[in-house]
Amino acid sequence: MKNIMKLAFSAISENESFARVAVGAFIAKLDPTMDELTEIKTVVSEAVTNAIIHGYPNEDNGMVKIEAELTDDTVRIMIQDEGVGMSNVEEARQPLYTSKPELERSGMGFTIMENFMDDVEIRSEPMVGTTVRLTKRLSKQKAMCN
Amino acid sequence: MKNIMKLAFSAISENESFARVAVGAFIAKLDPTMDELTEIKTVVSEAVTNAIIHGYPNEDNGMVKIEAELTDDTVRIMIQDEGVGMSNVEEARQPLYTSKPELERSGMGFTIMENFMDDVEIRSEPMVGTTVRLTKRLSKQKAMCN
Amino acid sequence: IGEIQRFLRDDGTVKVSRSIKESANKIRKMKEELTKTLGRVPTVNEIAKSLDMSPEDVVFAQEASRNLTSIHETVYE
Ligand SMILES: Nc1ncnc2c1ncn2[C@@H]1O[C@H](COP(=O)(O)OP(=O)(O)O)[C@@H](O)[C@H]1O
Ligand SMILES: Nc1ncnc2c1ncn2[C@@H]1O[C@H](COP(=O)(O)OP(=O)(O)O)[C@@H](O)[C@H]1O
Ligand SMILES: [Mg+2]
Ligand SMILES: [Mg+2]
Repeated sequence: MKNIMKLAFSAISENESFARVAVGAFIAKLDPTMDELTEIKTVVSEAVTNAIIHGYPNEDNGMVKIEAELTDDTVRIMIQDEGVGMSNVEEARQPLYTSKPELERSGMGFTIMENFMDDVEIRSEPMVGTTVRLTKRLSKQKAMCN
Repeated sequence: MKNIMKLAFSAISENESFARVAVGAFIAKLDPTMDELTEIKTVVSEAVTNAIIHGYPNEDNGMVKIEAELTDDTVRIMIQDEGVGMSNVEEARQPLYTSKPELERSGMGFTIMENFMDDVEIRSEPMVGTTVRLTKRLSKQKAMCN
Repeated sequence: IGEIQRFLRDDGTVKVSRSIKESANKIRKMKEELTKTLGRVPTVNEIAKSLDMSPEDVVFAQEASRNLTSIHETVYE
Protein backbone atom coordinates (compact mmCIF):
# COMPACT_ATOMS: atom_id res chain seq x y z
CA MET A 1 0.00 0.00 0.00
CA LYS A 2 1.21 3.47 -0.86
CA ASN A 3 1.27 6.24 1.68
CA ILE A 4 1.79 9.83 0.56
CA MET A 5 2.33 13.16 2.20
CA LYS A 6 2.82 16.62 0.76
CA LEU A 7 4.11 19.53 2.74
CA ALA A 8 4.70 23.19 1.96
CA PHE A 9 6.06 25.78 4.37
CA SER A 10 7.50 29.28 4.55
CA ALA A 11 11.15 29.34 3.44
CA ILE A 12 12.57 30.55 6.74
CA SER A 13 15.36 28.85 8.60
CA GLU A 14 13.24 28.37 11.74
CA ASN A 15 11.29 25.78 9.75
CA GLU A 16 14.29 23.61 9.03
CA SER A 17 13.99 21.43 12.09
CA PHE A 18 10.21 21.28 11.63
CA ALA A 19 10.80 19.82 8.17
CA ARG A 20 13.30 17.27 9.53
CA VAL A 21 10.89 16.10 12.18
CA ALA A 22 7.85 16.07 9.88
CA VAL A 23 9.60 13.79 7.41
CA GLY A 24 11.06 11.73 10.27
CA ALA A 25 7.62 11.25 11.80
CA PHE A 26 6.18 10.24 8.45
CA ILE A 27 8.76 7.51 7.86
CA ALA A 28 8.77 6.39 11.49
CA LYS A 29 6.00 3.90 10.78
CA LEU A 30 8.46 1.86 8.71
CA ASP A 31 10.43 1.53 11.97
CA PRO A 32 13.85 2.43 10.54
CA THR A 33 17.05 2.12 12.57
CA MET A 34 18.29 5.25 14.37
CA ASP A 35 21.01 5.53 11.71
CA GLU A 36 18.51 5.46 8.91
CA LEU A 37 16.32 8.01 10.64
CA THR A 38 19.30 10.29 11.29
CA GLU A 39 20.45 9.93 7.70
CA ILE A 40 17.05 10.83 6.33
CA LYS A 41 16.61 13.76 8.69
CA THR A 42 20.10 14.97 7.73
CA VAL A 43 19.48 14.89 3.99
CA VAL A 44 16.16 16.66 4.46
CA SER A 45 17.97 19.37 6.42
CA GLU A 46 20.58 19.76 3.72
CA ALA A 47 18.06 20.03 0.91
CA VAL A 48 15.72 22.33 2.83
CA THR A 49 18.59 24.60 3.89
CA ASN A 50 19.70 24.78 0.26
CA ALA A 51 16.19 25.76 -0.82
CA ILE A 52 16.02 28.46 1.84
CA ILE A 53 19.46 30.03 1.55
CA HIS A 54 20.38 29.34 -2.09
CA GLY A 55 16.95 29.05 -3.70
CA TYR A 56 15.42 32.11 -2.06
CA PRO A 57 18.38 34.33 -1.21
CA ASN A 58 16.38 37.58 -1.29
CA GLU A 59 12.80 36.54 -0.99
CA ASP A 60 10.53 36.65 2.00
CA ASN A 61 7.47 34.84 0.72
CA GLY A 62 9.06 31.77 -0.81
CA MET A 63 7.66 28.35 -0.01
CA VAL A 64 9.53 25.05 0.19
CA LYS A 65 7.66 21.92 -0.89
CA ILE A 66 8.32 18.40 0.26
CA GLU A 67 6.62 15.26 -0.95
CA ALA A 68 7.29 11.87 0.55
CA GLU A 69 6.05 8.47 -0.45
CA LEU A 70 6.36 5.13 1.30
CA THR A 71 6.02 1.88 -0.59
CA ASP A 72 7.04 -1.28 1.25
CA ASP A 73 10.53 -0.51 2.54
CA THR A 74 11.33 2.32 0.12
CA VAL A 75 11.21 6.00 0.97
CA ARG A 76 11.00 8.58 -1.81
CA ILE A 77 11.39 12.23 -0.90
CA MET A 78 11.14 15.26 -3.15
CA ILE A 79 12.28 18.71 -1.99
CA GLN A 80 11.35 21.58 -4.25
CA ASP A 81 11.71 25.34 -4.40
CA GLU A 82 10.59 27.87 -6.98
CA GLY A 83 13.64 29.99 -6.43
CA VAL A 84 16.63 31.15 -8.48
CA GLY A 85 17.72 27.70 -9.67
CA MET A 86 21.18 26.68 -10.90
CA SER A 87 22.75 26.79 -14.34
CA ASN A 88 25.33 24.08 -13.67
CA VAL A 89 24.09 21.17 -11.58
CA GLU A 90 27.18 19.03 -12.24
CA GLU A 91 29.42 21.68 -10.74
CA ALA A 92 27.09 22.16 -7.76
CA ARG A 93 27.25 18.42 -7.00
CA GLN A 94 31.06 18.43 -6.66
CA PRO A 95 32.25 17.87 -3.10
CA LEU A 96 33.32 21.15 -1.49
CA TYR A 97 31.78 23.28 -4.24
CA THR A 98 29.87 26.19 -2.80
CA SER A 99 28.74 29.44 -4.35
CA LYS A 100 28.56 31.04 -0.91
CA PRO A 101 31.96 30.57 0.78
CA GLU A 102 31.33 33.88 2.60
CA LEU A 103 28.48 32.21 4.53
CA GLU A 104 30.86 29.48 5.69
CA ARG A 105 28.98 26.85 3.74
CA SER A 106 30.86 23.59 3.54
CA GLY A 107 29.90 22.69 -0.02
CA MET A 108 29.09 19.20 1.25
CA GLY A 109 25.29 19.23 1.05
CA PHE A 110 24.90 17.23 -2.15
CA THR A 111 27.77 14.93 -1.18
CA ILE A 112 26.02 14.11 2.09
CA MET A 113 22.80 13.38 0.19
CA GLU A 114 24.67 11.03 -2.15
CA ASN A 115 26.31 9.25 0.75
CA PHE A 116 23.17 8.69 2.75
CA MET A 117 20.67 7.92 0.01
CA ASP A 118 20.53 5.22 -2.65
CA ASP A 119 19.61 7.65 -5.37
CA VAL A 120 19.84 11.42 -5.77
CA GLU A 121 18.36 13.24 -8.74
CA ILE A 122 18.64 17.00 -9.14
CA ARG A 123 16.73 19.09 -11.64
CA SER A 124 17.19 22.80 -11.75
CA GLU A 125 16.51 25.66 -14.08
CA PRO A 126 17.61 29.25 -13.58
CA MET A 127 14.70 31.47 -12.50
CA VAL A 128 12.35 28.46 -12.30
CA GLY A 129 13.65 26.55 -9.31
CA THR A 130 15.18 23.33 -8.08
CA THR A 131 13.80 19.85 -7.43
CA VAL A 132 15.79 17.24 -5.55
CA ARG A 133 14.53 13.64 -5.55
CA LEU A 134 15.95 11.25 -3.00
CA THR A 135 15.35 7.52 -2.71
CA LYS A 136 16.36 5.19 0.09
CA ARG A 137 15.59 1.55 0.70
CA LEU A 138 15.46 0.74 4.38
CA SER A 139 17.22 -2.30 5.75
CA LYS A 140 14.94 -5.20 6.50
CA GLN A 141 16.70 -6.96 9.35
CA LYS A 142 14.28 -5.61 11.89
CA ALA A 143 14.44 -6.30 15.58
CA MET A 144 11.29 -8.29 16.17
CA CYS A 145 10.81 -7.68 19.85
CA ASN A 146 11.29 -4.41 21.57
CA MET B 1 5.98 37.77 10.85
CA LYS B 2 3.66 35.11 9.55
CA ASN B 3 4.74 31.51 9.26
CA ILE B 4 2.64 29.07 7.24
CA MET B 5 2.60 25.37 6.57
CA LYS B 6 0.33 23.26 4.42
CA LEU B 7 0.12 19.54 4.63
CA ALA B 8 -1.78 16.84 2.77
CA PHE B 9 -1.61 13.12 3.45
CA SER B 10 -3.34 9.82 2.71
CA ALA B 11 -6.49 9.40 4.79
CA ILE B 12 -5.32 6.30 6.64
CA SER B 13 -5.30 5.96 10.40
CA GLU B 14 -1.54 5.28 10.56
CA ASN B 15 -1.08 8.93 9.62
CA GLU B 16 -2.91 10.27 12.63
CA SER B 17 0.17 10.45 14.81
CA PHE B 18 2.20 11.85 11.93
CA ALA B 19 -0.33 14.70 11.73
CA ARG B 20 -0.03 15.27 15.48
CA VAL B 21 3.76 15.49 15.30
CA ALA B 22 3.76 17.68 12.20
CA VAL B 23 1.43 20.25 13.75
CA GLY B 24 3.08 19.93 17.17
CA ALA B 25 6.57 20.44 15.71
CA PHE B 26 5.37 23.39 13.67
CA ILE B 27 3.96 25.22 16.67
CA ALA B 28 6.94 24.28 18.86
CA LYS B 29 8.69 27.50 17.90
CA LEU B 30 5.99 29.53 19.68
CA ASP B 31 7.17 27.72 22.81
CA PRO B 32 3.83 26.44 24.11
CA THR B 33 3.60 24.83 27.52
CA MET B 34 3.60 21.04 27.50
CA ASP B 35 -0.12 21.22 28.33
CA GLU B 36 -0.88 23.51 25.40
CA LEU B 37 1.06 21.16 23.16
CA THR B 38 -1.01 18.21 24.36
CA GLU B 39 -4.23 20.15 23.81
CA ILE B 40 -3.30 21.08 20.27
CA LYS B 41 -2.17 17.56 19.41
CA THR B 42 -5.43 16.22 20.83
CA VAL B 43 -7.67 18.47 18.75
CA VAL B 44 -5.64 17.66 15.64
CA SER B 45 -6.18 13.96 16.37
CA GLU B 46 -9.90 14.44 16.78
CA ALA B 47 -10.35 16.40 13.57
CA VAL B 48 -8.06 14.14 11.53
CA THR B 49 -9.75 11.00 12.84
CA ASN B 50 -13.11 12.49 11.89
CA ALA B 51 -11.88 13.22 8.38
CA ILE B 52 -10.58 9.66 8.00
CA ILE B 53 -13.43 7.66 9.50
CA HIS B 54 -16.44 9.90 8.89
CA GLY B 55 -15.29 11.91 5.87
CA TYR B 56 -13.93 8.97 3.88
CA PRO B 57 -15.84 5.93 5.18
CA ASN B 58 -15.46 3.91 1.99
CA GLU B 59 -12.65 5.54 0.14
CA ASP B 60 -9.06 4.43 -0.19
CA ASN B 61 -7.54 7.39 -1.98
CA GLY B 62 -8.86 10.26 0.10
CA MET B 63 -6.47 12.97 1.27
CA VAL B 64 -6.65 15.00 4.46
CA LYS B 65 -5.40 18.59 4.31
CA ILE B 66 -4.07 20.63 7.17
CA GLU B 67 -3.00 24.24 7.10
CA ALA B 68 -1.45 25.98 10.07
CA GLU B 69 -0.49 29.58 10.53
CA LEU B 70 1.45 31.23 13.33
CA THR B 71 1.16 34.94 14.03
CA ASP B 72 2.61 36.27 17.29
CA ASP B 73 1.12 34.00 19.93
CA THR B 74 -1.86 32.77 17.90
CA VAL B 75 -2.13 29.39 16.20
CA ARG B 76 -4.68 28.87 13.45
CA ILE B 77 -5.24 25.35 12.18
CA MET B 78 -7.51 24.20 9.35
CA ILE B 79 -8.32 20.53 8.85
CA GLN B 80 -10.10 19.66 5.64
CA ASP B 81 -11.43 16.65 3.80
CA GLU B 82 -13.23 16.29 0.49
CA GLY B 83 -15.36 13.49 1.80
CA VAL B 84 -19.05 12.86 2.37
CA GLY B 85 -19.72 15.99 4.45
CA MET B 86 -22.56 16.54 6.93
CA SER B 87 -26.05 17.87 6.44
CA ASN B 88 -26.53 19.01 10.04
CA VAL B 89 -23.47 20.56 11.65
CA GLU B 90 -25.38 21.80 14.71
CA GLU B 91 -26.48 18.28 15.56
CA ALA B 92 -22.97 16.92 14.98
CA ARG B 93 -21.53 19.47 17.42
CA GLN B 94 -23.74 18.26 20.29
CA PRO B 95 -21.84 16.49 23.05
CA LEU B 96 -22.25 12.69 22.78
CA TYR B 97 -23.78 12.89 19.30
CA THR B 98 -22.28 10.30 17.00
CA SER B 99 -23.51 8.81 13.77
CA LYS B 100 -21.33 5.74 14.33
CA PRO B 101 -22.21 4.27 17.74
CA GLU B 102 -21.36 0.82 16.35
CA LEU B 103 -17.69 1.88 16.08
CA GLU B 104 -17.64 2.82 19.74
CA ARG B 105 -17.18 6.48 18.92
CA SER B 106 -17.67 8.71 21.93
CA GLY B 107 -19.38 11.58 20.16
CA MET B 108 -17.05 13.95 22.05
CA GLY B 109 -14.69 15.03 19.23
CA PHE B 110 -16.20 18.45 18.59
CA THR B 111 -16.76 19.02 22.30
CA ILE B 112 -13.06 18.37 22.96
CA MET B 113 -12.13 20.83 20.20
CA GLU B 114 -14.38 23.47 21.75
CA ASN B 115 -12.90 22.91 25.17
CA PHE B 116 -9.26 23.11 24.15
CA MET B 117 -9.43 25.85 21.54
CA ASP B 118 -10.54 29.49 21.70
CA ASP B 119 -12.53 29.23 18.51
CA VAL B 120 -13.98 26.37 16.46
CA GLU B 121 -15.62 26.90 13.09
CA ILE B 122 -17.09 24.03 11.09
CA ARG B 123 -18.21 24.20 7.47
CA SER B 124 -19.56 21.18 5.78
CA GLU B 125 -21.54 20.30 2.71
CA PRO B 126 -22.85 16.84 1.80
CA MET B 127 -20.76 15.24 -0.99
CA VAL B 128 -18.31 18.17 -0.94
CA GLY B 129 -16.52 17.80 2.34
CA THR B 130 -15.78 19.31 5.71
CA THR B 131 -13.50 22.11 6.89
CA VAL B 132 -12.75 22.68 10.56
CA ARG B 133 -10.98 25.88 11.59
CA LEU B 134 -9.43 26.05 15.03
CA THR B 135 -7.84 29.04 16.74
CA LYS B 136 -5.87 29.13 19.95
CA ARG B 137 -3.96 31.92 21.63
CA LEU B 138 -1.06 30.62 23.64
CA SER B 139 -0.48 31.81 27.17
CA LYS B 140 2.18 34.47 27.47
CA GLN B 141 3.39 34.07 31.03
CA LYS B 142 6.60 32.41 29.87
CA ALA B 143 9.94 32.44 31.59
CA MET B 144 11.71 35.34 29.92
CA CYS B 145 15.29 34.24 30.39
CA ASN B 146 16.27 31.74 27.76
CA ILE C 1 33.83 13.13 5.71
CA GLY C 2 34.51 13.58 9.44
CA GLU C 3 31.43 15.76 9.24
CA ILE C 4 29.44 12.87 7.88
CA GLN C 5 30.72 10.51 10.53
CA ARG C 6 29.70 12.87 13.27
CA PHE C 7 26.10 12.35 12.23
CA LEU C 8 26.41 8.66 12.93
CA ARG C 9 25.80 7.65 16.48
CA ASP C 10 27.26 4.67 18.26
CA ASP C 11 23.88 3.15 18.85
CA GLY C 12 22.97 3.63 15.22
CA THR C 13 21.55 0.22 14.56
CA VAL C 14 19.12 0.47 17.45
CA LYS C 15 15.56 0.64 16.24
CA VAL C 16 13.86 4.00 16.42
CA SER C 17 11.10 2.41 18.42
CA ARG C 18 13.48 1.60 21.28
CA SER C 19 15.61 4.70 21.25
CA ILE C 20 12.58 6.96 21.10
CA LYS C 21 11.08 5.23 24.09
CA GLU C 22 14.15 6.15 26.13
CA SER C 23 13.89 9.80 25.08
CA ALA C 24 10.21 9.80 25.92
CA ASN C 25 10.97 8.54 29.43
CA LYS C 26 13.53 11.31 29.92
CA ILE C 27 10.99 13.86 28.74
CA ARG C 28 8.37 12.58 31.15
CA LYS C 29 10.80 12.72 34.09
CA MET C 30 12.08 16.16 33.12
CA LYS C 31 8.53 17.45 32.88
CA GLU C 32 7.81 16.26 36.43
CA GLU C 33 11.05 17.69 37.74
CA LEU C 34 10.59 21.10 36.10
CA THR C 35 6.97 21.29 37.18
CA LYS C 36 8.22 21.03 40.76
CA THR C 37 11.09 23.50 40.49
CA LEU C 38 9.20 26.07 38.41
CA GLY C 39 5.89 25.68 40.18
CA ARG C 40 4.10 25.48 36.83
CA VAL C 41 3.97 23.31 33.73
CA PRO C 42 7.19 23.76 31.73
CA THR C 43 7.21 24.92 28.12
CA VAL C 44 8.45 22.79 25.25
CA ASN C 45 11.66 24.85 25.02
CA GLU C 46 12.38 24.47 28.71
CA ILE C 47 12.24 20.69 28.36
CA ALA C 48 14.23 20.79 25.13
CA LYS C 49 17.01 22.90 26.68
CA SER C 50 17.36 20.77 29.77
CA LEU C 51 17.62 17.61 27.66
CA ASP C 52 19.75 19.19 24.93
CA MET C 53 17.21 18.30 22.24
CA SER C 54 15.46 20.48 19.69
CA PRO C 55 11.88 21.45 20.63
CA GLU C 56 10.68 19.63 17.51
CA ASP C 57 12.45 16.46 18.58
CA VAL C 58 10.78 16.70 21.99
CA VAL C 59 7.42 16.71 20.21
CA PHE C 60 8.45 13.76 18.07
CA ALA C 61 9.86 11.63 20.87
CA GLN C 62 6.87 12.21 23.10
CA GLU C 63 4.45 11.26 20.34
CA ALA C 64 6.38 8.33 18.96
CA SER C 65 6.44 6.66 22.33
CA ARG C 66 2.69 7.08 22.73
CA ASN C 67 2.17 5.60 19.32
CA LEU C 68 4.56 2.70 19.77
CA THR C 69 3.11 1.87 23.14
CA SER C 70 -0.30 1.48 21.61
CA ILE C 71 1.06 -0.61 18.74
CA HIS C 72 2.87 -2.73 21.29
CA GLU C 73 -0.29 -3.20 23.30
CA THR C 74 -2.43 -4.20 20.36
CA VAL C 75 0.18 -6.57 18.96
CA TYR C 76 1.51 -8.22 22.08
CA GLU C 77 -1.23 -8.09 24.62
N1 LIG D 1 17.91 24.86 -4.01
C1 LIG D 1 18.96 25.47 -4.60
N2 LIG D 1 18.78 26.58 -5.36
C2 LIG D 1 19.82 27.20 -5.94
N3 LIG D 1 21.10 26.79 -5.83
C3 LIG D 1 21.36 25.69 -5.09
C4 LIG D 1 20.31 24.98 -4.44
N4 LIG D 1 20.85 23.93 -3.80
C5 LIG D 1 22.17 23.99 -4.02
N5 LIG D 1 22.49 25.04 -4.80
C6 LIG D 1 23.86 25.40 -5.28
O1 LIG D 1 24.69 24.25 -5.15
C7 LIG D 1 25.81 24.57 -4.34
C8 LIG D 1 26.26 23.34 -3.56
O2 LIG D 1 25.28 22.98 -2.59
P1 LIG D 1 25.74 22.17 -1.31
O3 LIG D 1 26.48 20.96 -1.76
O4 LIG D 1 24.56 21.94 -0.44
O5 LIG D 1 26.79 23.13 -0.60
P2 LIG D 1 26.54 24.48 0.25
O6 LIG D 1 25.06 24.58 0.57
O7 LIG D 1 27.36 24.30 1.48
O8 LIG D 1 26.98 25.63 -0.62
C9 LIG D 1 25.37 25.74 -3.49
O9 LIG D 1 26.48 26.52 -3.04
C10 LIG D 1 24.48 26.51 -4.46
O10 LIG D 1 25.25 27.28 -5.34
N1 LIG E 1 -15.06 15.21 8.67
C1 LIG E 1 -16.31 14.75 8.82
N2 LIG E 1 -17.03 14.31 7.76
C2 LIG E 1 -18.29 13.85 7.91
N3 LIG E 1 -18.93 13.78 9.10
C3 LIG E 1 -18.27 14.19 10.20
C4 LIG E 1 -16.95 14.69 10.12
N4 LIG E 1 -16.56 15.04 11.37
C5 LIG E 1 -17.60 14.77 12.18
N5 LIG E 1 -18.63 14.25 11.50
C6 LIG E 1 -19.94 13.87 12.07
O1 LIG E 1 -20.06 14.48 13.33
C7 LIG E 1 -20.32 13.50 14.33
C8 LIG E 1 -19.72 13.94 15.65
O2 LIG E 1 -18.30 13.99 15.59
P1 LIG E 1 -17.49 13.83 16.94
O3 LIG E 1 -17.97 14.84 17.92
O4 LIG E 1 -16.02 13.86 16.60
O5 LIG E 1 -17.90 12.38 17.47
P2 LIG E 1 -17.48 10.93 16.95
O6 LIG E 1 -16.32 11.08 16.00
O7 LIG E 1 -17.10 10.19 18.20
O8 LIG E 1 -18.69 10.35 16.26
C9 LIG E 1 -19.74 12.22 13.76
O9 LIG E 1 -20.33 11.08 14.33
C10 LIG E 1 -20.06 12.36 12.28
O10 LIG E 1 -21.39 12.00 12.01
MG1 LIG F 1 23.94 23.04 1.28
MG1 LIG G 1 -14.70 12.22 16.35
